[in-house]
Amino acid sequence: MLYAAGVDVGSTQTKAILIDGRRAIAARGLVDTGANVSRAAERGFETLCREAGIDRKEVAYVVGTGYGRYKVTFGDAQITEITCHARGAHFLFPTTRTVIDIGGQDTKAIRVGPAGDVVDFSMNDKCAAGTGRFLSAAAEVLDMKLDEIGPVSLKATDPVRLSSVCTVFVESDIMSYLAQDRTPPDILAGVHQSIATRTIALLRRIGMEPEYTMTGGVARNIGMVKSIEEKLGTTLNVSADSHFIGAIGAALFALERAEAAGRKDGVKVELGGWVDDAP
Amino acid sequence: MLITAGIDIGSGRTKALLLGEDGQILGSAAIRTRANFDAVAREALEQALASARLSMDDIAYTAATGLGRYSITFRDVQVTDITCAARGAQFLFPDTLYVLDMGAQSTRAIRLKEGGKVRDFHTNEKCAAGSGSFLERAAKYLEISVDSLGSRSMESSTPRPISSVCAVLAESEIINHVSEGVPVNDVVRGLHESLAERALTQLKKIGLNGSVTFVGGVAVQQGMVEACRRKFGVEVLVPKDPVAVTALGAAVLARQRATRRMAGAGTSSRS
Amino acid sequence: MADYKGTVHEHSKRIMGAWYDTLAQAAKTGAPSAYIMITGNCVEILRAFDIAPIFPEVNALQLAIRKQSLPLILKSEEMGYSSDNCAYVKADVGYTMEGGIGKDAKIPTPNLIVCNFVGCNVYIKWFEHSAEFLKAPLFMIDVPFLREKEPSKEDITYVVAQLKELIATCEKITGKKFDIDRLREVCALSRRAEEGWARAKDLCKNRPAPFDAYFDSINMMGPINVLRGSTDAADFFDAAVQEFEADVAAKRGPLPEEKFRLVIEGPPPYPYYRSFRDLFAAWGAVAVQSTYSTVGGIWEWGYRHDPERPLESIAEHMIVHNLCNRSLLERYSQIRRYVEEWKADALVIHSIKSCRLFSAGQGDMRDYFVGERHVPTLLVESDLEDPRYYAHAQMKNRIDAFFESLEHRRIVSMSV
Amino acid sequence: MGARTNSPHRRRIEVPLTAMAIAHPPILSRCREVLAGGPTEAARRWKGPAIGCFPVYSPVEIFHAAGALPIGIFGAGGSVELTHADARFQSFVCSIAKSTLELAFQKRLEGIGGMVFHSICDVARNLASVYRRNFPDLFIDYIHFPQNPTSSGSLDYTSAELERVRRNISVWLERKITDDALRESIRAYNRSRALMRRLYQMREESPERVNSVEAYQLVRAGTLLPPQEHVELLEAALADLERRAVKRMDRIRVIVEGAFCEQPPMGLIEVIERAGCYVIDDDFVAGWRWFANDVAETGDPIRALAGAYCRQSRPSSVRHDMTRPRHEDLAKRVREKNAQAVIFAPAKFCEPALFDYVLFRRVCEREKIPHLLLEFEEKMWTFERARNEIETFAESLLFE
Ligand SMILES: Nc1ncnc2c1ncn2[C@@H]1O[C@H](COP(=O)(O)OP(=O)(O)O)[C@@H](O)[C@H]1O
Ligand SMILES: Nc1ncnc2c1ncn2[C@@H]1O[C@H](COP(=O)(O)OP(=O)(O)O)[C@@H](O)[C@H]1O
Ligand code: SF4
Ligand code: SF4
Ligand code: SF4
Repeated sequence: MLYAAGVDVGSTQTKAILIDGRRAIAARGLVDTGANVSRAAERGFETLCREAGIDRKEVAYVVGTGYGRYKVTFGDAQITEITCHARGAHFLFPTTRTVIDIGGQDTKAIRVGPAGDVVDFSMNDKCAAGTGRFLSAAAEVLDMKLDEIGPVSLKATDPVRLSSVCTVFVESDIMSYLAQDRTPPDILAGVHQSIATRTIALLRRIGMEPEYTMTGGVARNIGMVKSIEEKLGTTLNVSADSHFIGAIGAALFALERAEAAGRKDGVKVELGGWVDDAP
Repeated sequence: MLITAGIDIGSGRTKALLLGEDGQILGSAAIRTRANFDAVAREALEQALASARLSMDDIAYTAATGLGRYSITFRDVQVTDITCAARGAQFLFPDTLYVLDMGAQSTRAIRLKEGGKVRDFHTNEKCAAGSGSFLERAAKYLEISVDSLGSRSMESSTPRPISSVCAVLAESEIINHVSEGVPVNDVVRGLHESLAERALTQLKKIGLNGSVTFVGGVAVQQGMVEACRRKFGVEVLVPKDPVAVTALGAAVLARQRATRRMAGAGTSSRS
Repeated sequence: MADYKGTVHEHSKRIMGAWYDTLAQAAKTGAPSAYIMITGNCVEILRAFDIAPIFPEVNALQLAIRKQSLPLILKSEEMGYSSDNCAYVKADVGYTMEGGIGKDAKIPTPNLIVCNFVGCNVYIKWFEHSAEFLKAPLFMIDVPFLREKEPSKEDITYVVAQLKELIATCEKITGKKFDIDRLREVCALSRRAEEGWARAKDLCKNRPAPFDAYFDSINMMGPINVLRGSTDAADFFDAAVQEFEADVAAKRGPLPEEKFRLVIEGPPPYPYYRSFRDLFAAWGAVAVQSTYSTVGGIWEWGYRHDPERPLESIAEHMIVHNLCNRSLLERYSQIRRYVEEWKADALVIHSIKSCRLFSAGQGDMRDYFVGERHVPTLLVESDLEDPRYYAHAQMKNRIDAFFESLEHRRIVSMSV
Repeated sequence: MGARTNSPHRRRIEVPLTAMAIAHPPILSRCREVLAGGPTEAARRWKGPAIGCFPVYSPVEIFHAAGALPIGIFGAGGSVELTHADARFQSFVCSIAKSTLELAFQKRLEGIGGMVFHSICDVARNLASVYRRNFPDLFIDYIHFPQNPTSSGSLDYTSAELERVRRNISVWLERKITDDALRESIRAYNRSRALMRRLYQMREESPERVNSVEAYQLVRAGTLLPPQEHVELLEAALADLERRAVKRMDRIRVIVEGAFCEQPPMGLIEVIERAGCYVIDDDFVAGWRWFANDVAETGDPIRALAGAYCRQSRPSSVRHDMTRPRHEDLAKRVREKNAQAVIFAPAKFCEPALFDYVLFRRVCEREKIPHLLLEFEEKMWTFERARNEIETFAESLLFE
C-alpha cells in the first residue's frame, strides 16, 4: 500500500496525518510541540506509524508544514500551512471557498478556489492578541480546562466587553470582572466575541464568500464557532478533524508527490520550488 | 508612636507595609492579588500587622495605591503608584533622581525632582511586552521556577538574545533556542538583557543622567539587576526589599499627611 | 542570489558617490547647499544656481541599507518622536543630533531648506524640524494636490509664483543673478535623462525583462531624482539604455529564469533589502514595473521638462507627473496599466508602517485588485527604515504561500 | 463605596451625568440629545441636503449658503465595531479615518449626500479616495488648503479653490450659491464663533464655572446644528453659566493640545478634570472654530473667506505657517493664560500631532513648563491608565 504523511508542526501542538493510496486517513497523531520542535515532529510521525502498525520506511513521502516545518528533518518537502489548510479544507468540504484558521499564535483567513488552490489570504501575527493563546490564558485565569470554556461561554446572558485583547492583560481584565461579580459565562462570552470580531475583520480583507470552513485547534472550541457564526450570520463547516486540516493538506500534497514520482518507498526526489533552505 | 500604613495593590501581588514615626519599617507582607481588592488589602495589612505585633487600632493613617486603590474602603487617602514608587525610592536613596519600577504588567521609568516629587515618567503602553510577566511566562516555557531566574542568568556568560517583544510570541523563540541546544541559563540571561535594553529605552526617554533606583518585583532577580548595570552605564541601586518600595512610598506619604493633620492643616481636595 | 550583472549599478554608484563628494566638499568650503525632498522635486532651480542639493531621504535610506538606522531612530524616540512617526524622519533627526551634519561632516549644514510639499504631509513636519534643529531658513513650496483630472490654471500660477519667490531667495543666498538660459539648459539635460529612464522602463515589457524594475530601479532612482539636470545623469541613462537593449536582444534578465512577472507597490524594506529581494528571486519572480520608482516623477507616459517653458513645466511636474501628488485612485489606474501593459502575473503590495502616504488605504487597493480586477495580490507589511518591523520568518511564510498558490493555479489552469 | 459591586477600576465612564450639574439642565440635555442623535439625526431634522465634512478648516459657509447643512463627521466615537474599515486601512492608521469609513459601510450616514475632505494629512487624503471608490453615489470633494499662506500667490489660489468648491456643490445640488447667501452664512457662523470665543474666555477666567465636558459639548453641538440654532443654544447656556456660582477648587490649570482632528472620548476629557486639572484652553476645533476672529461680512465673500484661511485661521498641527511657529506660540499662550501645565493629547497614530509633540516638548523643557503626553483612541473606554497618569502628574504639581 502507498502511504504518505503530513506533519503540521504548530507553535502549540504538532498534528500528523497518515493517508493511504485511496486518500483515506489511516492514522492521526497529536502531540504538544513543547520545547524541542524536531522531537515533536518526530514523535508526531512515530505516533502515526505505530497507530497504523507500519514501519516508517513504508511511508513514501512526508510533507512538513506549520511554523516548525523546517524542523521536520525527515520530511521530503515543506509547504506553508496556508497552502495546506486550503488543500485540507477543500478535501473535507469541496465546496468551501473561505477558510478561517485560528491556531495558537496566529489567525488566518484564506480564500480558496474551486480546485482547492489559494486565491488570497490574510493573516495577523504581530501580536498574540486574539489567538488561541488568548483563549488558553483566559481558561487559565478562570481555572478551567481548554475544552470547558467554549461550552461555558454559551451560557452567557450579558457578555462583558474586554478593554484589551492583549493576551497578558486579559488576565487582569478577567480578574477585575470577577471582582465585579460578573459570571464566568459572561466573561468567556466577552472573550470569544472579541476574538470573533477580529476574525471577521480579517475575513473582510479577503472578501467574504461562503462556504466557510473553520480549521485549527480553536475549531474545537464550540463557543468560538458559535460566536463567529453569529457574527457571520451563517454556519461554519467544522469537522471532527478540523484541528488536523493542515496536516491533512500536507499529507495530500505528499501523496500526490509520491504518485507523481511513482515511488512507493522513501526514495528522495528533488522538487525545485518546493524544497527550501531553512532560514 | 505614629504608625502609618501603605498598601499597594499590584496586578500580581498586594503589598502592605507599616512605617514607624522615625521612618523604620515595622512590618510588611505581600500576598497574591485576588479579585476582591478590599479583602486582599485587608488581609495583607493584617499579615503585616501580625509580623509587627500590632493591631488595626495602632494605625494612624493609611494610604492606598496600585490598581485597586479606589476599592479599599478603609483608606484615608489614595495616591497613584507612580507617585508612591518615586517617594519610596527617594526615601531609601535620597540622592537618586531616576527610578525604574518593573512589576508584573508594567514597567515605568520615573524622573524625580529634588524632594521626591515626580518630574517626568514613562510607562509601557497597552502592551505587556517587556514586563515581569514576560519573565514569568518564560520561566514557564523553560520549565524552571521564577525564583531561580535571577541566579541562573548570573551563571551564564554567553547571553542568547530574544527578538520578539511580546511575552507570548517570545515563547516560540525561546523554545527554538532550547531545542537548538542553547543552555537554559543563556536564554535567561538573554531575556534579562533584552528587558534591560527596553528599560533603558524608557529611561532615556525621560533623560537618564545619573544613578537609578531599581524597584518592583523584577528587581529581586539578581541577574536582571546585573544586566541593567551593564546596559545603563550608571549606578543601579537596589533596595533590600524592592517589592515593597511602592507600599513604602505610600506609607511615607501617609506619614506626611498624618503629621500635617495633627498640625491642623487642611485635608486634600481628593481622597 | 539576484545580482544585476551589467555595469549600470557600478556606474550609478560612481556618479552618486561623486555627488556625495560634492556635499562633503561643500561642508568644508561652505559652498551653498540646500535641503530638498525627492518627490516631484524642483532640483532644476537649485542646479541653475549651482546650489548643491541635499536629499535627507536618500541619506536616510543609505543609513537603513547599511543597517545603521536603528540607533538613530531610538535616539529620536528619546527626544519624543513616536514609534508611529515616519522612521525616515527619525533616522535623519538622529543623524543630525549625532553630528552627521555640519562643518567638516559628510553633509553640510544647508544654507536653505526647500520644502517641496508634494503629496507627503510629513515633509512639512520634517523640514520644520530640520529648520529648527539646524537653524536654517525654511522655504515652503505648497503644491496643490491633484484633486481633479487636470490641474487648474490657478494651481499652476500658484506654484509658479512660489518658484519665483524661491528664485529670489536663491539669488539672495548665492549672490548670483538668476539666468533663465542656464535653467533652460538644465531642463534640457533633465529631459534627456527622462527620455532614457522612460525607454529603460519600456524595455521591461520584454520577456525576460532586462532588469528588475523594483530592486534594480533603486540604482536608477538616484540619477533620475537626485542628479537630474546634470550631464552625469543624462549620460548615465544613455549608457543604461544601451546596455538594456543588448540584454533584451540576448534575452538576458536579472535571474537565470523569469518565472513570474510582478508589479510591486510601496517602498522596499531597506534594512533587509537583500534578503527581501532573495525571497522573490528564489521563486524566479521579477518585478517588471513598480510604483515606487515613480515617486520622483512619472516619465513613462510622456511628460518631459520643457526648456521652452521651464517654470511652467517644473510646476506641472510637481503637481501632476509624480506618484505622490496624485490620488490613491490614480495610483490604482497606474498599477492597472502596469499589470496590463507590462503583462504581469501578480501584484505585490509592500505596506510600510512609516509611510501613510503610500500605505493608508492599501487594504482597499488590495480589495480592488483582487475583487474587481482579479489580479493575484499579496500584501505584506514591514518598514522602509525601521528594522524592528521586519519579521523574516513571517515574510518568508507569506511570500512562499503566495507563490505556492500562483504555481498551483498555473498547474490547475494548464490541466484545464 | 461598595468595592465589590461598583469597583471603579473598570467602570465604564459614560457621558458623565455628575458633571452636568448646570443651572438649567434643559439646555444641556438638549445639547446631549443633539450629540446622541449624531449625524443622521441632524440630517433628518434639517430636511434639506446635508454635507458631511471631515474635521478642521472645512468651508462650511459655502455649504450652508447652498442650503445644505454642514455636518461634522468625527468618526463613530467608539459606537461601531470596525469590521469593514479594518480591511481597508492597516493597524497603524488612526481611528477616526477607520470609523468614518465604517459609518459609510454600515450605512450609518443616511441623509448625508456628500462628503468633503481636505488637506489634513496623508491619511485623510487617502480616505477621500477610498470613499470615492466604495461609495460612488456620494458626492465627494477634496479641498487643498494653502500651506504657504504668506506667498503672494496664496490668496488668489485659495479664492480659486473655494470658487471651485462653490461650483461643484452648485452643480451637484443644482442650485445657485449667490454672493448674498454667502455673506449671510458668513454672518451666521461669525456669530456662533464669537459666542464660542466668549465661552472659552469664560473658561479661561473662571474654569470652575464651566467644566470641560460642558464646554466641549456646547461647542461640539455646533457641528450638528444649523448656525442659528447653535447661536441660540450658546446664548442661553452662556447666560446660565454667567450666573452660576461654584467654588474654585485646588486644581492645576492646564492647556490641552493635540486633539484637533480625531476627538478624545468624552470620558477622557472628564478624567482630566477629575484627576485634578482645570482645562483652560484646548485645540479641539470640533465646532468650526478655526478662525481666530470674524470673517469680513462685506465685499466679495469668497475672497473674504480665502483671506480668513490665509491670515486668520487658528494654528493647528495640519497647517503650516512659517511666520507663526506653533511651539513658540504655545509657550506664549501658557504665559498669557496663566496655565501651569500642558497636556498633549494626540490621537494614537496621528502623525501630524505626534510630530508636533517633539517641538512642543522642547519648548516646554526650555521654559520649564510641566507637560504630560496622553495618547487616546476612539475605542478606548476605560480610562484607568489615563487617570493614573494624570493623577500622578497632578500630584507632582499639587501635593504638599
Ligand atoms: N480540546 C480543545 N478545546 C478547545 N480548544 C482547543 C483544544 N485543543 C486546542 N485548542 C485550541 O487550539 C489552539 C492550538 O491550535 P493549533 O491549530 O494547534 O495551533 P498551532 O498550529 O499554532 O499549534 C490552542 O491555543 C487552544 O486555544
Ligand atoms: N521571588 C521572585 N523571584 C524572581 N522574580 C520575582 C519574584 N517575585 C516576583 N518576581 C518578579 O516580579 C514580578 C511581579 O512584580 P510586582 O512588583 O509584585 O508586580 P505588581 O506590582 O504588578 O504586582 C513578577 O512578574 C516576577 O517577574
Ligand atoms: S504583550 Fe500583549 S499586546 Fe503586547 S504583543 Fe503580546 S499579546 Fe500583543
Ligand atoms: S511619510 Fe512616506 S513619503 Fe513621507 S517622508 Fe515618510 S517615507 Fe517619505
Ligand atoms: S487624526 Fe491625525 S492622522 Fe488621523 S486623519 Fe486626523 S490628522 Fe490625520
